[in-house]
Amino acid sequence: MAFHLDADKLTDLNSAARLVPSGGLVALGGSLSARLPMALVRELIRLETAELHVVGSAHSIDVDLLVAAGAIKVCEQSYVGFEQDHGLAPAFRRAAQNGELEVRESCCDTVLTQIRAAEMGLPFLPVRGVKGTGIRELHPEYGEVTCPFTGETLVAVPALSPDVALIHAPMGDRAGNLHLEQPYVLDERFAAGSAAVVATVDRIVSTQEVAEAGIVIPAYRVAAVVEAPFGAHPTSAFPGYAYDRAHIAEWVRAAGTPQGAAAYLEQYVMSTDEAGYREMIGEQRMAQLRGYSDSTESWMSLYS
Amino acid sequence: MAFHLDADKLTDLNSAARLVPSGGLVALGGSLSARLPMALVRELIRLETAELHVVGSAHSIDVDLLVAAGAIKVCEQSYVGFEQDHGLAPAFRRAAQNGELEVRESCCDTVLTQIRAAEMGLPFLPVRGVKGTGIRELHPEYGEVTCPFTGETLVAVPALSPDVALIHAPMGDRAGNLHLEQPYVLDERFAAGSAAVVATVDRIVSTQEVAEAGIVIPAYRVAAVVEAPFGAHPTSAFPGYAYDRAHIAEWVRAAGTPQGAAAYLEQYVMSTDEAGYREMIGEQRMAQLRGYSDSTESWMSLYS
Amino acid sequence: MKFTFDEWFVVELARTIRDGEVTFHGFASPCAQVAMHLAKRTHAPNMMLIEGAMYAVNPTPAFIPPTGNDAVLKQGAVYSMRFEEFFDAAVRGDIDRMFLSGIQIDRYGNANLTAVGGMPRPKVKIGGGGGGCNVSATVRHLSIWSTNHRTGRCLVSACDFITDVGHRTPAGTRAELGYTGGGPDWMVTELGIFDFHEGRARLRRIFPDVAVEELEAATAFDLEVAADLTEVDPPERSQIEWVRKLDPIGIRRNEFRPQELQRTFGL
Amino acid sequence: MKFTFDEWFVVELARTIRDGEVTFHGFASPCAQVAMHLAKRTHAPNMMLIEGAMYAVNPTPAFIPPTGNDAVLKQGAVYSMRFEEFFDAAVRGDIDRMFLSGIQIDRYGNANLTAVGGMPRPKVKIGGGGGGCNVSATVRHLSIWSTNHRTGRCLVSACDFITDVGHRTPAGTRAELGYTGGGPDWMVTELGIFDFHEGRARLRRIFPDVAVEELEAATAFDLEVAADLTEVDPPERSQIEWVRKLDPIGIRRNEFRPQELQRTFGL
Repeated sequence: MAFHLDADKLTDLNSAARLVPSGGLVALGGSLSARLPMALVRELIRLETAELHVVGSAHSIDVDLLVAAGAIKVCEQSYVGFEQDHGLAPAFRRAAQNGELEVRESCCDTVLTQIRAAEMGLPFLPVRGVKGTGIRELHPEYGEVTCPFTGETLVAVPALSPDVALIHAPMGDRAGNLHLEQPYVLDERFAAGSAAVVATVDRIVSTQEVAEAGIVIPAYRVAAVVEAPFGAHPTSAFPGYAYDRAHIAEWVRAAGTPQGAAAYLEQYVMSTDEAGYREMIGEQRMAQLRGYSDSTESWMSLYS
Repeated sequence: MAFHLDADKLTDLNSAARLVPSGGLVALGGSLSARLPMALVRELIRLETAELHVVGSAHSIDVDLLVAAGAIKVCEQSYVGFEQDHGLAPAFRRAAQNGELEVRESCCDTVLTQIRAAEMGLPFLPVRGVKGTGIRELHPEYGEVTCPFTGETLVAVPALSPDVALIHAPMGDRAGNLHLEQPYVLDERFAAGSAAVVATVDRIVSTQEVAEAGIVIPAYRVAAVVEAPFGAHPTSAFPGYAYDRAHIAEWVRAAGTPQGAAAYLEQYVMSTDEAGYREMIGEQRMAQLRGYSDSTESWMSLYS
Repeated sequence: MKFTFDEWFVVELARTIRDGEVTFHGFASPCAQVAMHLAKRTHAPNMMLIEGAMYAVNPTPAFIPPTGNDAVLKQGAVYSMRFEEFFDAAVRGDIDRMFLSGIQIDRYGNANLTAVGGMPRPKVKIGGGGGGCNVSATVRHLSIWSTNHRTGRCLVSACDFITDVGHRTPAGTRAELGYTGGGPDWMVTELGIFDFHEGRARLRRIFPDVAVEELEAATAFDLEVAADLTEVDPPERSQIEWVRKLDPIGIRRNEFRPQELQRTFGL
Repeated sequence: MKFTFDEWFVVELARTIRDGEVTFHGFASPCAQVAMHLAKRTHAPNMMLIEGAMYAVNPTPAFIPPTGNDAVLKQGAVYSMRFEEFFDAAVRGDIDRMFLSGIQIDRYGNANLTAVGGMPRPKVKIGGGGGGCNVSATVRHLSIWSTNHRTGRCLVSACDFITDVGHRTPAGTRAELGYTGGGPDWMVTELGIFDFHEGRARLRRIFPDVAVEELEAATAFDLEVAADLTEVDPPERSQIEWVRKLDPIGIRRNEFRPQELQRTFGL
């Protein structure tokens, strides 16, 4: 059965990350600097998971770390970078330019459409745009379909059903019910269109508490859930904590060279676990990130 | 612009019902005995609206009244009736058997798919089933499409974009933000795939109050909103009131003959307005229907 | 303990559910509805119960109401599926079992929920098929039932109109139609219980107060009978007690003609 | 009152918005983001402002943060669109205006957000186009901008890679491609402002500290100049005040090379 009906899916990070097969098609939840599944990303790197085909909309340090660790073979995202703030993603850019990474660049709406096809049990769906762009040429697997009513020819994209979707949520219960704040980005669609969700949550709470907050991803889509406090760090997981701009800057600086990227990975990932990671970040910094909502000034001070 | 951006869309029932053109394609919100847009249905009958093409999933007294009043030309629903409780819909059945009504019977999932095509800006979408059924033969407008990847041939259904969706909600604000309780049925999809929503609400509340309850249909899809207390009666609008089983039984009995149906329509629709309708139902009965949640016994007593 | 036929019938529908299955019933199906709640409380605690027109997951309603979308039917559920979430799951094959009925059913399990006499000019226009026209193609297993077998007009040699697909239609087999679901595996009527052998209904169990000849006479298609035909196993006392507790108003009885409600049995 | 070029640039982006339009900006676009909030507070109070990566409707954030999906960006919004709700609206033509940029832009308004040197072996791999590859086809009007015109490498004769479509690509015109959106109607750069005449960029306004020859030298395609070319109208004092109030951290400045931030003007 494709639904996951166990009453208790609480497990540890290592066991959860082992559900992601090397060579697998992996959907990354969240986007940009919010709710990226960083604890799982770090654990996949520790496990030396390799040859991943990752798919998502607009991502940043999750993809960049995985690329730096050599974990990704195919990158099918609509964007990888640090916006106008820190600019290009250094490891991603280097690997793409060196030909070490197959960048099968896509569009948010195309990824949405391909996941929807999987969710709807259809082998393909049409998209409105893409014709006339370079993206079309990057994707020999796309086809064409002619509308039987209007006669117009549209680009057809195949259903894309990830083996696993990695999703971080601020809270969830042991059964796997997850509450997210908006924007949900593609997470709802990934949950429905993937074979399984592997989730981390900042806090495991009672079913009652997650239901009152609002269940966005229901338990039966989730194969495993792990309590990973600050599991999205250095990205945000509202309402819990804002993103750690300084830490992201540290990565971007370090990753300017392969040696720097390797040193970062050694320090923050390979030589430690998540408890050790949080110790390196430090309780004082975590309190600052949690304190974003104390006042507009404290929020702005994180970014000034 | 297709979005409806006016800050104040509060109007009266008559003005709202006039937004439904005779001959128009009309989506009916709610389903079975819950949240049917009955105040609008009654007003459309008073206005002698005609030649409607109605679409929806599983409906009951809304369609049956409109059919009895001669307002419907084409009925494209997945079901019209009163379940195992009161059985067949008398006016609908009679008109279908007499050839006075074109019953273009459909399937919940096909209607969903056709509305989704409109919502997604696509001219068609494929459906998984329908092949081999009589429903396929009832719909010469369906076509076929071959998947460019798997080679399988699927039934293709055209986008269906209603001129107007009639939706009843327990609460909404003057801008048209609507809160519904689950099941939303097709109402979210109708709101997104139709040119406009015309809404009735049991209570007009502040934007703050509807936002706290949860906005299910956003204001910019809504062209007009009317305060119509008990506007779903004799169907339910939880959490406000349960459905009026006795009143529905009265309709089903009356509608057993064309004369009886006409007498019902004269009494409850043509000779009165919504204030008069509520007077006929009576405050005592309305209090009973609102009191469903006092105890399991009071709830059960409505149905025993 | 005395019990009535409607109670037993619900038990037999419940027995078609295997533990761990994701199971759904349509609206206007109180017997299937009560059966699902019964199965969940007895032999199938790990099933996922999707409550008909509410799409509520594993609710524990205080009673069964006469309409499929009364709010009592989501009591105790922490999550309700969106309409499209359910239909997508059904179409892509994530729903294990669905209950379906029909005013006419043929030996392949095709069902007519649309019209006696066919369309567009029906002799009797009935309600319609809800979502069955698509999801009967893709749900993994279908439990079919009828409470009108005895009339002789339900189990027909050919449906006047096919609303939901069984194992083969005049247009082809499920495989030929590209349908991914497994089709009907059980059919329960007020006279007996059928499985499907090579895609055709086969009588496996008969109620003790019914004669095979009587059942055969009420069946318009050639009756196929399993070599090991036996009487239906009696219900357990706890099952009957649960039926009464789950459906105190007795909404399930709406599905039966009065004579069936007169059938009583003892335990 | 003294003001800096980044402030004026935001004002010019805001002026491309008409009151009543449903308007959207992508992520990594702080100038467009501030411009939308500015327009909403000044000349376009009835526009519907969809906040980039949050999909929040008409929020009133206390400040602009350095990333597109910080929760401050939904402050004051009672409703946020789902991701798919926005993209469906954009694809079916319900979005009136979207802001788009690119590392390369050609005279037809095609934009490269993917790679200098093209794919699959880029000379410089940049971030990617987000959702523009589809929605540039269907959104009614596009406001294009660049803060890198002066480099001479942005307004190119042909993009190395087309991520978002303008008025025509080598594969055909918008009409030939079946695209329902109107394409770019304005392009604002740090040197001047273009409209699109017969589908080609045409210089309509020039900033007062820029010479036409200088702008022409920075433009790799043949410069078309409107007969009524004038200087850009100065901003209003209240517009500059709003820019400062809406973006107190000055996130908009991240889009400019240092020399542009030195440009100061007086009112």
